[in-house]
Amino acid sequence: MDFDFSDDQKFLKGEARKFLEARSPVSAVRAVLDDPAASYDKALWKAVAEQGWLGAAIPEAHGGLGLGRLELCVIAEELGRALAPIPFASSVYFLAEAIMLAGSEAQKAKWLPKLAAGEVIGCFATVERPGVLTESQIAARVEGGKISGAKIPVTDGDIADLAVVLAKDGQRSSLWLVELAGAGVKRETLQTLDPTRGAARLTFTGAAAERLGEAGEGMALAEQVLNRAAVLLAFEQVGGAGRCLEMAKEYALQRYAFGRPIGSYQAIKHKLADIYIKTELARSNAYYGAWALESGAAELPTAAAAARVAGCEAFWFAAKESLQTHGGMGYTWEVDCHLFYRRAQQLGLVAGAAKAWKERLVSELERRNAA
Amino acid sequence: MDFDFSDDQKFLKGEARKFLEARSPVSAVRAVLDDPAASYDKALWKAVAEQGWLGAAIPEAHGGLGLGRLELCVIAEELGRALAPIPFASSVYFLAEAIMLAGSEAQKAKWLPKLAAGEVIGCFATVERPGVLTESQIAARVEGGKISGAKIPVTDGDIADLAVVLAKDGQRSSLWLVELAGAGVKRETLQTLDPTRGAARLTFTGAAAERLGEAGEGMALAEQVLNRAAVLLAFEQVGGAGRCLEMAKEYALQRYAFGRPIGSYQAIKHKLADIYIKTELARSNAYYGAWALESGAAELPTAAAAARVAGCEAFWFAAKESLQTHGGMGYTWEVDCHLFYRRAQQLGLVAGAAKAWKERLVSELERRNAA
Amino acid sequence: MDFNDTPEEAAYRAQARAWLEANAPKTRVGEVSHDDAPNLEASRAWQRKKAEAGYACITWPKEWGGGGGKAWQSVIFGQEEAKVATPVNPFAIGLGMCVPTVMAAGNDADKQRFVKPAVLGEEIWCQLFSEPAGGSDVAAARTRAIREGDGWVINGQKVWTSGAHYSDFGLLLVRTDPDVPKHKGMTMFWIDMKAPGVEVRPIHQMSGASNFNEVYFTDLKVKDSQRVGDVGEGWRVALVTLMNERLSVGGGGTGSGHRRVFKLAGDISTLAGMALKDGALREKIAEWYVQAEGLKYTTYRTMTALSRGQTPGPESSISKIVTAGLMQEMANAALELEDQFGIISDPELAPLAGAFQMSLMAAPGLRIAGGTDEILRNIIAERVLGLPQDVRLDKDVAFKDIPTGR
Amino acid sequence: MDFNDTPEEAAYRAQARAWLEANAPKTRVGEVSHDDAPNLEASRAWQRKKAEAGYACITWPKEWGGGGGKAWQSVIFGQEEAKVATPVNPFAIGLGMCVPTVMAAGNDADKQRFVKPAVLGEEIWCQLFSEPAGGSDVAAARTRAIREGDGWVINGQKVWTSGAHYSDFGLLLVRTDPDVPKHKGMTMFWIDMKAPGVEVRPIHQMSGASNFNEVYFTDLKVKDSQRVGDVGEGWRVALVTLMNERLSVGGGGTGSGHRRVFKLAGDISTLAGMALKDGALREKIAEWYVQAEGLKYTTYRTMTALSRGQTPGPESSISKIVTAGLMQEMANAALELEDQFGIISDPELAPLAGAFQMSLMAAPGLRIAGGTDEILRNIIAERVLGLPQDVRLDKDVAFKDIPTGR
Repeated sequence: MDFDFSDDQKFLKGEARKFLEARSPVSAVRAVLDDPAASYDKALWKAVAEQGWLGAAIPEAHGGLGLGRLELCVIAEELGRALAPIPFASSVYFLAEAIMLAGSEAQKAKWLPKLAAGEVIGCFATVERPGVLTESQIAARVEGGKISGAKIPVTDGDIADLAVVLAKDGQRSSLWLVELAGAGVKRETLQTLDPTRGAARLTFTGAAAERLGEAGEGMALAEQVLNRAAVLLAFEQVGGAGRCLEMAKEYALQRYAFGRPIGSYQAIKHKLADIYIKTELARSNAYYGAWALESGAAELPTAAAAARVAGCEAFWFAAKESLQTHGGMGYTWEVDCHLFYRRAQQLGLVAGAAKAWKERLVSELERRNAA
Repeated sequence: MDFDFSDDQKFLKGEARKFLEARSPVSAVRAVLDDPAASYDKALWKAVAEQGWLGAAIPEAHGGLGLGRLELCVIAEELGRALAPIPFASSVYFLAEAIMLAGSEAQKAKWLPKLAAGEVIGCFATVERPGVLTESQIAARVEGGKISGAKIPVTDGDIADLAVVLAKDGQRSSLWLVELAGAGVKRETLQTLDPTRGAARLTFTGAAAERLGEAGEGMALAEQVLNRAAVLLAFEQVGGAGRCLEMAKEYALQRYAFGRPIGSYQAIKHKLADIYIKTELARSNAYYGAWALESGAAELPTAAAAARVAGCEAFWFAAKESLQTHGGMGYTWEVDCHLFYRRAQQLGLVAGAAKAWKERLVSELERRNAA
Repeated sequence: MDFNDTPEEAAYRAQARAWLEANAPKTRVGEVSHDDAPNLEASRAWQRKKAEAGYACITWPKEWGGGGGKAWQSVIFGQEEAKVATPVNPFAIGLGMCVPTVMAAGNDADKQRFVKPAVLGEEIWCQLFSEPAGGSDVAAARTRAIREGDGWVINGQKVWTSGAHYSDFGLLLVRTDPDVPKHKGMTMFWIDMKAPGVEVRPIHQMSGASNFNEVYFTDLKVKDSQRVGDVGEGWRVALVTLMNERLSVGGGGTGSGHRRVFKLAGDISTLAGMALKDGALREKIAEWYVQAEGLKYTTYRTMTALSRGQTPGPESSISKIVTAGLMQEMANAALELEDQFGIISDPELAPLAGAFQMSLMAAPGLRIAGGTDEILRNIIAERVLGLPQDVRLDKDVAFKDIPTGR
Repeated sequence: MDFNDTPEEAAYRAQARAWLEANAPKTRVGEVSHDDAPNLEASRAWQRKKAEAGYACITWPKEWGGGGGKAWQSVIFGQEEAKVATPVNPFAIGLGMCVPTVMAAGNDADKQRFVKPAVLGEEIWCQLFSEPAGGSDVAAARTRAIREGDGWVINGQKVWTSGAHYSDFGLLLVRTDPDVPKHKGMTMFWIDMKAPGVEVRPIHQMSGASNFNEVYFTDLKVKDSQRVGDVGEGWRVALVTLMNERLSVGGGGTGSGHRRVFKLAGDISTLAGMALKDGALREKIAEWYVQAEGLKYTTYRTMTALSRGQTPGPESSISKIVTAGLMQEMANAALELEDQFGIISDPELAPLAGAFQMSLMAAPGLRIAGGTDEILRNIIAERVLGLPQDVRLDKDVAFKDIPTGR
């Protein structure tokens, strides 16, 4: 039994925290929030690339560090904690994983080194309308290598160079790689709940599309990518929830009411204890997901769903109750609570809401019970 | 706007409370609980009949007091508060209501006076298996006026004289009146969570059955009876929840820990505030149900479902958290908390669980929105 | 028990409705905030019209400009007024809290001076109690008033002041003696919001809006005649004001929340099909409906007590805490239904014009404003259920010696 | 990160499994309670076998009868032992709490006298701390010990004592000086449970079972040599004992709860059809699963720390509070599925042999025993998060002057 990260991985985590505390303080996050033109922190993105984090799980042969997914998990937790305003998830959890999962040797050779170097920002474009994605709803089509249709919302679609797009050429959908600098691509930046993580509507009118993976396997491949991303996002959520708990605790210790720190009142103490409980449950589920991801276990669909459900619940609860603990101050723009409240929603929705993952989880359990 | 009970009705409520505090103290409830042979309090039943409560809503022409359902509501709240161990609901909310709803003049003339006088105990026998009752599941059949089949559980089936039974004679089911003293009736007392309200399995082997109401309308009629009963049961639930809150408050004031009454700790104060909130929401929904019941309004199905859902939630929450407030003492047989914990389940299940009523409620709302 | 008016009520309602149809302006004006400048003139004009017809401050005596009517009349008029388009009401705080305080504790000159102009909508008041270090603990006011000649000099800061930017006068709670226990060392004044030494700054909320202000006092000079009540009696005077506040914050339209979810669920799909057919959502809708209806009928119970000439019970104390929690829960659930699309807050693109994204960002404020969830539970536990106060370390010591962590 | 044993662990596991297969009795014996009399002999025999093979108290030094092994070995043996049928373990409290306390604070004679017989299962211990007036407030012990000659005379009552009816010895916390603050006036003794002056009465629980006792002391005479630790040091000694308790109460098999619901939902129908297809139930199952799995993997994290020779983090403190809440919630939801039938508790008739009816009646006890939900949240807030204690009125006054409401 060795159900924890190794000392090396824990060291990497410590280094990542120090690095992000220096390079991605909340002031930097606010800079992106307050500047309508900015949708990510370019300097941080460059620095993160120099750290090699973008390629942590990319094989050395393709310009990565050739470490494992576990290393990516500890980095993800710190990125979540720091609310890092960069297209890390879109580029690494979605695009790089999609290419490593389904890409041809040529595609891997072409794109992975650029991704590892931070020269390419990615995005994952599947959804076209409100509600859960189902194959029947996909209207985007590819004819003769040209794609038409619109995808909304696409996280980081406003800044991405390369998109993984879900579109049909026959009855069923496939995944496609689309270079967004090319002709036939229109991007419109969207107004969202979390301006520190930009999103756009991508409209394709005959843009060049190159198939990624088996024809007609688009939905299946997209789900496999989502399973991988869900585990990594769960670590970002655990990191964010942990930071909310710290902020609530710090405030509860220094804020006095009726002659006592509010942290000495049971209403606050028990609220924070509940945040701790949910965060630990989310952490343990995330660890299991990390194990399944790293070991390529058959349990990944269940493990990923459990990690996602627990992660969404923990971060949302921590964000809203940490804000509540801050009282009136927590509702002001100046105090950071709302940055976490916004990010909790962004992370909770970007790979599909917990509601849909609960259904996936139970279907998996049924399949297992049947087997 | 006159959305409250009249002074007369409030006076009746006060009298009912005094009466039950004298005639139905918890010691009397425990007497039924501790005696396996006893399934109700005969003396209390007789006294309640003498008060005229059984016939409160039965027309004077049929030996009742000819008051309204509102009077029944205030009595119900006090019965719930007192955990009265008598077959009041089975006889009054179910049997009497069923006969007043669907009975022929002859049936009304024959049974209502006896019910009002307490000479007949009733029961409502519809369910045959675990899960929500649906017409397809009904196996009980009537051929040539003889009924065969088994109903389980039947609250008060072990002591009832007359049962309303749901059974088929054609494709669809009808309601039937079956005298349980007659031949072809077997009763087996059941072991239940709340021994202060007995239940039995009734097995019919050719017992005489007389049709009650339109042929084939059994399910529809049963639902109308359930709507009426749900409102009255909601008042019992509000009464029970209110008493749980009182008990928790009394204990929290006299029990000291760490040199202070536990009622001065926010964990307890906020728990009790939550009980109060749920109880008030249940009370207001119950009042609306009372209005719909008394005025025969078309809104009754919605109002009854809302009253039931809120009543179940309030009593269950109040019972389990009042017990928790009592700590270790609350878990002992000697302290009364478990009597309310048991009754909360009994009232929460006897007319079908809240889960099913939520579905009914939303279906009604859909119908309304469509209209 | 019925929902119908008594003949008397019906007659009053008919009369009120007729008057409203004849007199109410036809267009509603946007909320008075820093974002969209107030359209105060329309509000003032409407208030004056009501006052002249006896429909402003209906329960107040005629000699003060009120309607000399009953509580149930004011309830009925309120219901009818809510049905027609009327300007926003920037007078609620003044007429609901400040002016009644002046009437209860002020001197005759002040009553003569202030009551009627307020009723007529000529002068707007704001309430200056909360402070940065205070929050839920209103009696911790640190804003200091020091005697100077026959007047006072005030320095300090107030916060969460609604309407300070368009108010003419303010009711100000200050500390006049830090050497006695906190509740004994305060005094109440009315101040001219336009006087030198008063600076109003908007508070930037997380929602982006600015419905509240910070108000700074720098050597603000006030006459002793501006004192409302005796020196050291400030807390007792403040309690008169606060009694009304929590009611006035109140609901906030969850009543329609579950209907909105219905609408959303009608044209959105889950993995299992149309959202409205999803059992989990259906159960939640039922639970929300029951709570919203419960609140509605709870207010009916309160109104019934009024129309019977009785004092309402404490049940209305549950309204805000339930409303705020429901608002946050429904908004989050609705976004889950919208799934990835839920992140879009642009009213042009988001379902129902982004109503749920908006309420998600507003809900945290509602859970805090006018008493946090936690303070309201304390109030229910102590004032309704009669449970003891928590241990107080701030009662029997000089205010200046109360621990503040600083 | 993996679930596989290290070679060292695998070797130990294989050896333990082989030994268990060769030696474990094949039939499990019912719980030791007042309802079904204990089958202590089987338990004693099994304990002796383990002790002789070094599998009892694996981490204890050999000279005390232990295995002289590592924490991870004891974890692995526990996992393997759980897989085979073994008698119930009435020694847990003695070996988990009482005897370690004697080893830490007792005199040499007592250590020589008591440790080995306990390890060998020859003598069973119970813990006598809680009192009727105490409950969560263990340090409020009122049971009084008064010096008499070279010994003490004890009068009072303890409550919630597991196993008192079959224990040979008890670890007893008493008040020796009511004139000093509560934590300073207590002393610890070991007592002979069969001595005159000790009376054990079963507690009748709401579930009908009796797993605990009240223990009454009437002029019980103990020698001063039975003292464990110094006079007045009782609380410090008790803390040694209590440190282990909350862990030992721990989980309680919710792990399988959601599977049971699965099974139930498979052959029950709702208004909408088969329960297992009901979206509301499916979401609940997912939420329960995630919590139960979360607890499972949390214990894996703890075990990993042990097998790495590190001290586990505080995460295990969440186990009981989550387990107890889940148990009550799942039981209630399952009864809702059974609908009217849910009231039937007869194992012959109720689905799954009445498992959910049973857990519904057991859950309130689990939410209270070994620390209520509320006390456990305090502990997490104070010991894990470092938040301040609530205001204490019972610390700096003589015990006899602490308010008790009587």
